[in-house]
Amino acid sequence: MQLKLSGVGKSYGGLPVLSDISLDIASGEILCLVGPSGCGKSTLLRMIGGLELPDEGEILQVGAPPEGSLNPLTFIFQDFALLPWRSVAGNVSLALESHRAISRAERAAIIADVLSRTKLGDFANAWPKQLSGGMKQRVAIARALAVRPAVFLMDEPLSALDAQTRDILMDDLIELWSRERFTAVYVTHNLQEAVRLGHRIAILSRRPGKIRRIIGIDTPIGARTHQDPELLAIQEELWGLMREEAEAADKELTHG
Amino acid sequence: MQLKLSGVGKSYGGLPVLSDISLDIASGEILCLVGPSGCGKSTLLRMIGGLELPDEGEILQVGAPPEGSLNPLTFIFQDFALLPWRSVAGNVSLALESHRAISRAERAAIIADVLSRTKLGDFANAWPKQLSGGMKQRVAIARALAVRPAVFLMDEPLSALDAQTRDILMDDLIELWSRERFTAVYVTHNLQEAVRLGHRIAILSRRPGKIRRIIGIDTPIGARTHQDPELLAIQEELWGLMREEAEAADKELTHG
Amino acid sequence: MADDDAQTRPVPYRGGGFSARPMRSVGVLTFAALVAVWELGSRYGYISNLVLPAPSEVIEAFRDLWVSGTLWEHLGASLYRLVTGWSLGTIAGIAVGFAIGLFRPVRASAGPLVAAIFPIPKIALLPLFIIWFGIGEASKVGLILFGTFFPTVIATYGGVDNVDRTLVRMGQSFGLSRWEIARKILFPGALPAILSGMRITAAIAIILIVAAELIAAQRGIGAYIQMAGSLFATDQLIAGVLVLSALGLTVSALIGALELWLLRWRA
Amino acid sequence: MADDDAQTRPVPYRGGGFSARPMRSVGVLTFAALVAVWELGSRYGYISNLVLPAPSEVIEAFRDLWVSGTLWEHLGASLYRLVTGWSLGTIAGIAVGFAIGLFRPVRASAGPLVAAIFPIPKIALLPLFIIWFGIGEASKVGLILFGTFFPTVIATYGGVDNVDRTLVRMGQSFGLSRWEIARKILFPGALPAILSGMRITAAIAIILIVAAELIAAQRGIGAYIQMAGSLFATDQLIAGVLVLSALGLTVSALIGALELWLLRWRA
Amino acid sequence: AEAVKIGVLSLTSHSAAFIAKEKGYFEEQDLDAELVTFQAAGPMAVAIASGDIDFGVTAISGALINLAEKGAVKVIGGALTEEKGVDGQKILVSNAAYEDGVTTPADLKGRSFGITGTGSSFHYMISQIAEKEGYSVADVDLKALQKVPAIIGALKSGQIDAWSIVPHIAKGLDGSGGAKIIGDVADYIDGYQVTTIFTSTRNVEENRELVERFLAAYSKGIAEFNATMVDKTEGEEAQEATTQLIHKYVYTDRPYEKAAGPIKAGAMRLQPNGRLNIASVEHQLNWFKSEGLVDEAIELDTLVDTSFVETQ
Ligand SMILES: Nc1ncnc2c1ncn2[C@@H]1O[C@H](COP(=O)(O)OP(=O)(O)OP(=O)(O)O)[C@@H](O)[C@H]1O
Ligand SMILES: Nc1ncnc2c1ncn2[C@@H]1O[C@H](COP(=O)(O)OP(=O)(O)OP(=O)(O)O)[C@@H](O)[C@H]1O
Ligand SMILES: [Mg+2]
Ligand SMILES: [Mg+2]
Repeated sequence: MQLKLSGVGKSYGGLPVLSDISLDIASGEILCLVGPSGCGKSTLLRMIGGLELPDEGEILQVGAPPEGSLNPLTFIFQDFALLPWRSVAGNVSLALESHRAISRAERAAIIADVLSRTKLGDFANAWPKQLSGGMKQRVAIARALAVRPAVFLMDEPLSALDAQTRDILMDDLIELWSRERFTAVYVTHNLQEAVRLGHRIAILSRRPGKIRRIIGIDTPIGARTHQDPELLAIQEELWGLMREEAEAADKELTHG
Repeated sequence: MQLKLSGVGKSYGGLPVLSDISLDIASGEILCLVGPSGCGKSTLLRMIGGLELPDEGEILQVGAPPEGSLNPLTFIFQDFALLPWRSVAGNVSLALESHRAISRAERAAIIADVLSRTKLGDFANAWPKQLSGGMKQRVAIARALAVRPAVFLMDEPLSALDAQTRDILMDDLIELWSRERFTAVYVTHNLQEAVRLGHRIAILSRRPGKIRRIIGIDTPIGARTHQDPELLAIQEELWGLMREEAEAADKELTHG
Repeated sequence: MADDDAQTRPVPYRGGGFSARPMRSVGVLTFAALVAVWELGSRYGYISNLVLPAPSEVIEAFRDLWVSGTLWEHLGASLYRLVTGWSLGTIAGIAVGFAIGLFRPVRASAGPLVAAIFPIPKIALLPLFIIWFGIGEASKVGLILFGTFFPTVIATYGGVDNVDRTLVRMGQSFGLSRWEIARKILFPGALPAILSGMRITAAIAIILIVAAELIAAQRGIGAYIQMAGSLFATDQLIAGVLVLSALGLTVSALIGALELWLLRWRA
Repeated sequence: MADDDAQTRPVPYRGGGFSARPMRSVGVLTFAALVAVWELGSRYGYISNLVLPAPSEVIEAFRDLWVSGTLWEHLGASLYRLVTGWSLGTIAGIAVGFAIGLFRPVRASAGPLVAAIFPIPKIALLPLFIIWFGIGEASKVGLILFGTFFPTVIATYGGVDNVDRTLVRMGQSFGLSRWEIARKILFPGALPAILSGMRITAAIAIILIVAAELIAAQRGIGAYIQMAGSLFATDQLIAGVLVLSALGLTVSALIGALELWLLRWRA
Repeated sequence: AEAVKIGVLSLTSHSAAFIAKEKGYFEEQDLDAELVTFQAAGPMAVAIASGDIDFGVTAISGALINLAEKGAVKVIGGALTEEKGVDGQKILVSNAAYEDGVTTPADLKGRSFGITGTGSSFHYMISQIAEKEGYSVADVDLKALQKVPAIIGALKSGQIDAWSIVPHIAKGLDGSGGAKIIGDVADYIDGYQVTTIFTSTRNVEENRELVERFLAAYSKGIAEFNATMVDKTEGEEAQEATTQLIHKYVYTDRPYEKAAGPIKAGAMRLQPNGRLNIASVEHQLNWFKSEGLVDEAIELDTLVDTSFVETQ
C-alpha cells in the first residue's frame, strides 16, 4: 500500500497552516518530515492518518493494505498516549479488542508476541507510571505492531526522551525496520534522527508549511553509522536550510 | 577561583547516591558530567553550588572569586526556573535586588547589558509564558550573567528544548564561552553536547555514582565542528562506556 | 492497473467529535424556552402556584422588594455580615496559613489542629455560636469568620507547599534571604491557590449567612427567605433565592476579575 | 601560596529549609496538651462552663448517647437520609454529566441550566423543599439529592472534558467506535474527577443534613445538635458536632480508600 | 436614667411592657428602656446570658433552666397564668385531622403535634395533655418547627395534625376555617404559670434595686392592661386607646381595623404585681427533669428568686 498526497492544504480559523503539499510515499519507505516549530508537521500527519480532513487537495491510499492488517494507518505519538489505567498488556490489548474476529486466545498470543519483539516480555503487568519514558514508547510501538499496520505515522516519537534513551530506541527502530520493512512517515525536529532513519527527508517551510526541498539518502538504513561523513554532510546541509527559520520560529512570542 | 572536591559522598535516607568523588575544576575550564539516569549528577552539582551538604568529604573553593562577582557559584537549571509572575527584565532583576550596593540605575544598566548580550533586548517586558523554551533558557542565562559568576553550574540546560533550538543555543553558549572564558560544570545526557563543550568529560557509574573515567579533549572549543572525526570517535567511545548502563537504567521500574 | 485504480481511495476519516466547545446561543434559547413554558403552564393552570409560582409572580415579588426598599435593607444586613466575617476570616486565614507554610514548628502544632477542625460542618456549630456570641450580629459574623478561616488556612499553606521547589532553590542559589524568598517567590506562587480558596470561601460564606439568618434574624436575605417559607409565599421565596444566587455570581465574577488581573502572568 | 590557603574554604551552604514534611508526633502532643489545658481550665473555673464545657463533660454526654442507644437512633436516621439522597444524587449526576460531556446538543441545552442552578446555596431552598415535599423524610432526602446532583454533574463533565485529547485521538487512530472511546477512555479518565467530586458532595451532604434536620426532625444528629442548642446543653452540642465530624472523616476515609484502589494506576 | 433592654415577643401577652414603655412608666422609675423584639422565646434566655438584654418575659424552657443552673439567669416573677374558666390557650387540630376523627385531645395519640423546639412550652403542654388523657408524650409525633409562623403554615396545610396556642390565634384560625379548636389547655394543667419574668443572676445579686424598679414599672403596665383589656373597668374608650397602643407592637403588618379584633380577643390576665405561681413552676421544673431535658440535681431556688414578688 502506498500513499499519494496531491495539493493538500489546511487552515485553522482562517489561518493557513499548510498549503499545496504533494507527496508520494512508496511501500517500505521511511519519509522524514522536518521543519520549524508550528509549520504544520503534526497537522499533516493527522490528515494522512484520517484524523483530520484536508481543506484542499486529497490524500489517497493506493493499493490494498496487506492482508491481515487490522489498522493500516497506525500512529505513534510523541507523548506515548498510553492509557495510564491499563497495564502494558492492557494497553496493547486496547487496539485489538474492537476486532471481533480475533479470539481471546489469539489476542493473548499477539500481545505476547509484540511484547517480546519490543523486549517488554517481563513488563506485561506493569503500570505505565512504573516505566521510564523509553519503555513507555516501546509499549506504544508494541501496540502499533499488534495491529499489523501498512504505514506507521510517527510524530516525534523520540523527542520526549533523554539523549541516551533516544539513541537506544533509534537503534531499536532501525533493527525493527530491517526486519519488517514497514512504511513510515516520521516527523522530527532532530536532523540526526532524520538522516539516520529517512530514505527521503522532506523539509517544510515556516507557516504556512510548503515543501521546500526533498533530499534522498542512498546509503542503506542498516549500514548508516554515527560517523558517516556523507550523512553528516547532509545533516549540515539540512541545518543550513533550516537554521534561519528555526531561529525565527524560536523568537516568536506566543499568546501575543 | 577553582573548585576542589575530595572524597565527596552523599546518601539519601540510607541509600548511597554518590561515593568518593574527587575532582579539580580549574579556572576557565568546562567540565562535563555524564552518566546514566539517577546516578547523582544533579545531586553532585547541588552540593558544588552549596545547596546541599555532602555527607562525606569536602568541596572547597580555592582562591578569591573575581572582583565584582555578586554570586560566585551560579546555577542554570534544566527547567529554566523563571518566575512566571515576573517579566523577562524582572526575572533578571531578581538576582540583583538583594544586593544593596547596586543602585537602581546600575541595576537597570546591568539588565539592559545582559539582555542585549543574550539577544533578548526586544523582550524585556514579555512574560515567560510568551516565550519559547529556547528564549526562556536565554533569560536564565542572562540572569546568571547579571551576577557575574566565577563558575556556572549547569544541569542539563538544553535538554528541555527541541533538537533545533538545542543546536542554536549550543552555538550561543560556545560563542559566550569564547568571549567570557567562564568556568563551568555542565551536566548532560547528551554526549554530542559533552564532546562539543567540554574540556574534560567525567563519566559517572550507576548509583551509587563514582567517577569511572575522565576524558580530556584537546581540540579548542571554538574550533570544534559537527563533523570532526576525532570528536565523533570520542563520542562513540563514551557511548560504548555508557550504553549498557543507560539501557539498564531505562529498564528499571519506578515506584516498585 | 485497473485493480490498482479500484483500490485507490481517500484515507478514511475517523477523527473529530469529543469537542468541549460550547454553543452559547442554544443555552440562552433553552433557558428562555423553559421560562416561557413555565409561565404559560402557570397561567393556564397546569402548574399550581401553590407549588411553583409563575415567573411573572416571582418578578412581581422582586419588584415589591425593590420598590419598598426592603431589598436594600435585607441585602445590606446580609452584606454587612458577609463582608465583615469573610474579610476577617480571610485575613486571619492567610496569616496563619503562611505561618504554617513557612515555619515547621507552627506547621507541627497548628497544622493538625486546623486539619481536625476543618471538616466539622460549621453549620452545626450555629447553636454554639449563638450561645457564645449571643443572638446579635456577633454570632452571625463569627460563624462566617470561622467558616472562612479554616479553608483559607488550608488553601494558603497548600499553595505555599505547592510552589515549585526549583524556584525556591533558584532563589537560594542567588543568595536570596528567607524573607526575600517568602515575599518574592512563595507569596506570588501561592497567590493562585489563595484566590481559588477565596472563591470557595465566598460560596461557603453565602451558605453560612443563610443558615445564620434562618435562626435568628429579622433582616437579611436568609431571614426573608425563611419568612417567605413559613408563610408559604413561594414567589417571595424564589425571589429571595434568586437574589442570593445573583449575589453569589457577582462575588464569583469579582474574584474572577481579580484573578484575571493578578494572575495575568499565567499561561 | 599562603594567600591561596587563606582563600581556600568550603563552598558556603545556602540550601535547605522550606520543607513541607510534617512532624506528626508534635501534632499529637499539641492536641493532647490543648485538651489537658482546656480540661484543667474548666475544672478550676478559668473557663466558665457556660461558654465551653470541659472535655470530660463532652465525653460524659457522648457516653450517655452511646449507653442509652440514642446515638444509633440519631445516626441511623441521619445515615438513611444521607445515603439515600447522596446515592440518588450521585447516580443521576454522573448520568447527566456524562450526557453533557458526550453529546454536544445536551451540553448546549442542559449545560447552562446546570451552571445557573449550581451556585444557588441549596440551604436557601430548604423552605421550598418543605413546601414541596412536606416536613417528612422526602424534603430532607430531596434536599440532599438536589445538593449532590449539581456538583456531581459539573465534576463529571469537567472530568470528561479534561481527559487528555491525545488519548481520544489515539483511540480514534486505532479505529475504536465512539462508544468504545466513551467506555474505555473517557470514563476511566474522568473517574478521578468524579471521585474527587464525591468527596465534595459528601461534605455538602453532611452540611445539608444538619440544615434539613433543623426543621421537623425528632431523630438525627442534626436534630440532636439543634435540641442541645435550644436546651443550652453545650456538652451535648459539642458531642453531637464531634459525631458529625467523625462521620465526615469516615466518609472521606472511605472515599480515600476507594480512590486508592480504583486509581492505583495513578502516579 | 439607667439604660435597660427588655426582650419581648410581638404578642398581646407582652402588652405590659408595651404599655409601660409608651406610657412612660419606665421613665418614672428612671429607666431608659429599649424593647428588643424576638421571633421566638428560646433565644431570649440566651440573650440574657450573653448580656444582649436585661429582662425577658417568656415561658419556662429547657434553655432557661439550664442557664439558671449555669448561674446565668433567674426567674423573678410571673406574668401570664392559665385559670379554669378564664379564656386560655386552646388545642387546635388541622381540618384534615379533624375530618379524620381527631375531635378531642384524647385522639391526639399517634398524631403529629407542632412545637417550636424540644423543651418549649408547647412540648410541656402536649406532655401534660397526654398524661391526663392516659397516654405518653412518646406516643405523639412531635414536630419541631422553630417558629410560630412555620407551625401555623404546617397546621393550615395539614402537615401537622395538632398544636396548642394562645386563644386569639387559635380563634383566628378556627374562625377563618384554617383549623379546629378541640379543647382548652387549662383543663389539663392547674394554675399553669405560662410565662415568667426573668433577668440575669448578676442583676439579682448586684443590682436588686434596678430589678425592683423594673418590676414596679412592669407591674404598673400589668395593672393597666388588666384594667383596660381584661376586666374592662375603664370603659370602651380606654380599651380602644390601649388596643391602639398595643397595635404599635402586635400585628403591625395589618391595618388597625383588622388587628383590633385579635388584639382584644387575645387579652389574657397577667398576674397582678408579677405574682408567681411557684407550684406551677415547680411542676414544670419536675417535668423537665423527668424528661431528661435538664439535670436531676437542679433545685427550685437555682431557678427562682422569690424575694421580689408575692408567690402562691
Ligand atoms: N486544532 C487546532 N486548532 C487551531 N489551530 C491549530 C490546531 N492544531 C494546530 N493548530 C495550529 O496550526 C499550526 C501548526 O500546528 P502543528 O502542531 O501541525 O505544527 P508542528 O509543525 O507539528 O509544530 P511542532 O514542531 O511544534 O510540533 C500551529 O500554529 C498551531 O497553533
Ligand atoms: N531530595 C532527595 N531525597 C531523596 N532522594 C533523592 C533526593 N534527590 C535525589 N534523590 C535520589 O538520588 C538519586 C540521584 O538523583 P539525581 O537527581 O542526582 O540523579 P541524576 O543523575 O541527576 O539523574 P537524571 O539524569 O535523571 O537527572 C536518585 O535515585 C534520586 O531518587
Ligand atoms: Mg508537532
Ligand atoms: Mg538530574
